[in-house]
Amino acid sequence: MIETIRFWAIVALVAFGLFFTFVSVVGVIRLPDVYARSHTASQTDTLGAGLTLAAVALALGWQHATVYTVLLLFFVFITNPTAAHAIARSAAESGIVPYENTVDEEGESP
Amino acid sequence: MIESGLEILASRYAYALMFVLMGIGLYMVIANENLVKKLIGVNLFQTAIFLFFIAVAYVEGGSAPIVPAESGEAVASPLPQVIVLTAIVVGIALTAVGLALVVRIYAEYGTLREDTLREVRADE
Amino acid sequence: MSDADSYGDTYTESQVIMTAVKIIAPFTMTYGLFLTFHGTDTPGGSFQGGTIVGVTVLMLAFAFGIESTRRWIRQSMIVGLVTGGVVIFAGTGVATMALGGGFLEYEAFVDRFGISHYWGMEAVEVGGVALIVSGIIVTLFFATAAGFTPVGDDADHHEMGVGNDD
Amino acid sequence: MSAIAYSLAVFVLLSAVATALFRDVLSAIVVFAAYSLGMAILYTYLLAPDVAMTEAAIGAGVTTILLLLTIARTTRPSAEEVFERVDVPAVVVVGAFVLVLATLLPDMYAVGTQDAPIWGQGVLSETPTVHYVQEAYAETHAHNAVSAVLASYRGFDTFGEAVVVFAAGIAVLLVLKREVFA
Repeated sequence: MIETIRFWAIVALVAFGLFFTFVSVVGVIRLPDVYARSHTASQTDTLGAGLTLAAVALALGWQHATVYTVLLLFFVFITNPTAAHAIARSAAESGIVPYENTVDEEGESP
Repeated sequence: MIESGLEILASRYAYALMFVLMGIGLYMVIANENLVKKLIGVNLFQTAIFLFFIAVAYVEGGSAPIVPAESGEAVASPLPQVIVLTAIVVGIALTAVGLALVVRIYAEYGTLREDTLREVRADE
Repeated sequence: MSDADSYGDTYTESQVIMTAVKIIAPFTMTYGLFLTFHGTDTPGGSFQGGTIVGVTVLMLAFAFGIESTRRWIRQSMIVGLVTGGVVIFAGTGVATMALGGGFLEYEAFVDRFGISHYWGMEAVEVGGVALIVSGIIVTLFFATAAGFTPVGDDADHHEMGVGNDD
Repeated sequence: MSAIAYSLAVFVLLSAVATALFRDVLSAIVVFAAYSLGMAILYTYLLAPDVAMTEAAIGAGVTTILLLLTIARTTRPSAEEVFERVDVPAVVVVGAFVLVLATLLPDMYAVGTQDAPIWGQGVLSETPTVHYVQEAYAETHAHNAVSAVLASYRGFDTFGEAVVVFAAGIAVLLVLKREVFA
């Protein structure tokens, strides 16, 4: 019973991780400017890698490697938003103007 | 003929990759005009050689060279790995000297492009 | 000080990055030291450990500004690290020769002091290579960050060099 | 089994091609960092964790930082087009070079086989590799054979490498005409 739940939890976590990675890949290709792209690219690291690492930790069970995986998860959650922040900030400081959609009204506001 | 060729490629993929990467590194050194990109090419060439050493040390189904291994377990060869380990650190030192020379060249001539550099030096 | 504005210009303080680096830096430092000291038993060693310790300083420099990190670390400390590493490495080799072995033949230590072969290796790894590598990584970073500023007699020298070419 | 190795090889190859072709130096540097990281994973797959750690820290970390600092100190040419024009004569020369090397491929031992001379097959029975793998722990009491070879068996070589690194640090300071870092 508990094994079945664990199995499906792993499958669901990997599926969600792949889904977020896929979405962010589409976003990096489709979105217009550096701010939107860095926003969507940081999804790969935090949610994509995070959920996949959680699945790995669950699949490994109780052993040494699980501790490393959880630590890795922790560092991924700290460093990647910081990196995304640094990219967006340096883009702002080098004077890149956010893209504004002049065609329809629902363009994102910077 | 083609099948045996493919089989050779599949079983020796690391060496094939090394040859192609060496080619790309060489291309960057020859064809790219920017000196920084030339240095990246040198680095790429270097990593191709490292890959060769590591592939030589690899043993199928073995484990990393932590000895004594469990009985009957194959272990990758430590010797090429040591050579690569030191070579990487020497490689970064070499790259840094190259970059310092690039910085000096820019300070003296105001350009990093090889063709412009030739013209500037010819004018002097 | 003219060099302060030469590379202080690209740095702006960021609360987010500084906090994140404050959290991460102790971990990377510990990991680097772990790799250095534990390198004989697990994957890792002085080259990797020294690099990671050096990279920690680079990370601090990115978060808190290259100029202020350079002042905080101090010139003499980096020079001491690098030259000290070379001296310890060479000294270990000379010590084994003085005890009647070859250069870096640790069996001489085993015979004389009864300590394991292992400790000679640790002396070379921790005292030699790790210090050199971490010091050199920091040196290369600060030297490249400072760049080349032709001033005063340098400019004259440059003129002279051009004149000689003609 | 080696699907991982093949996909990593393709990734490494693609990022190397992208590094060669990007006109913007900054893009080339970023792709080169990805290349180094892919290479580090490939090394891990090929059972060299020590080398992989060094490559990840130095290749993807320090090299990238030094390259970035250099283009910050010098210049970054503005790029109108994304890719460089392919230099056809250079491609011909490099292609000939790679083809000549590729003729060696059938004569090489398959990756991961233990038939190669390094493992003490054929006329060589006592190779350095066999000796290190079998005797390293008994002789040096170090579990990590790489560290044992690095610091003990090849200590003199490592001393030379360390001094080369030291000399490179001095050389950088000399080239930049600096006695201090300021």
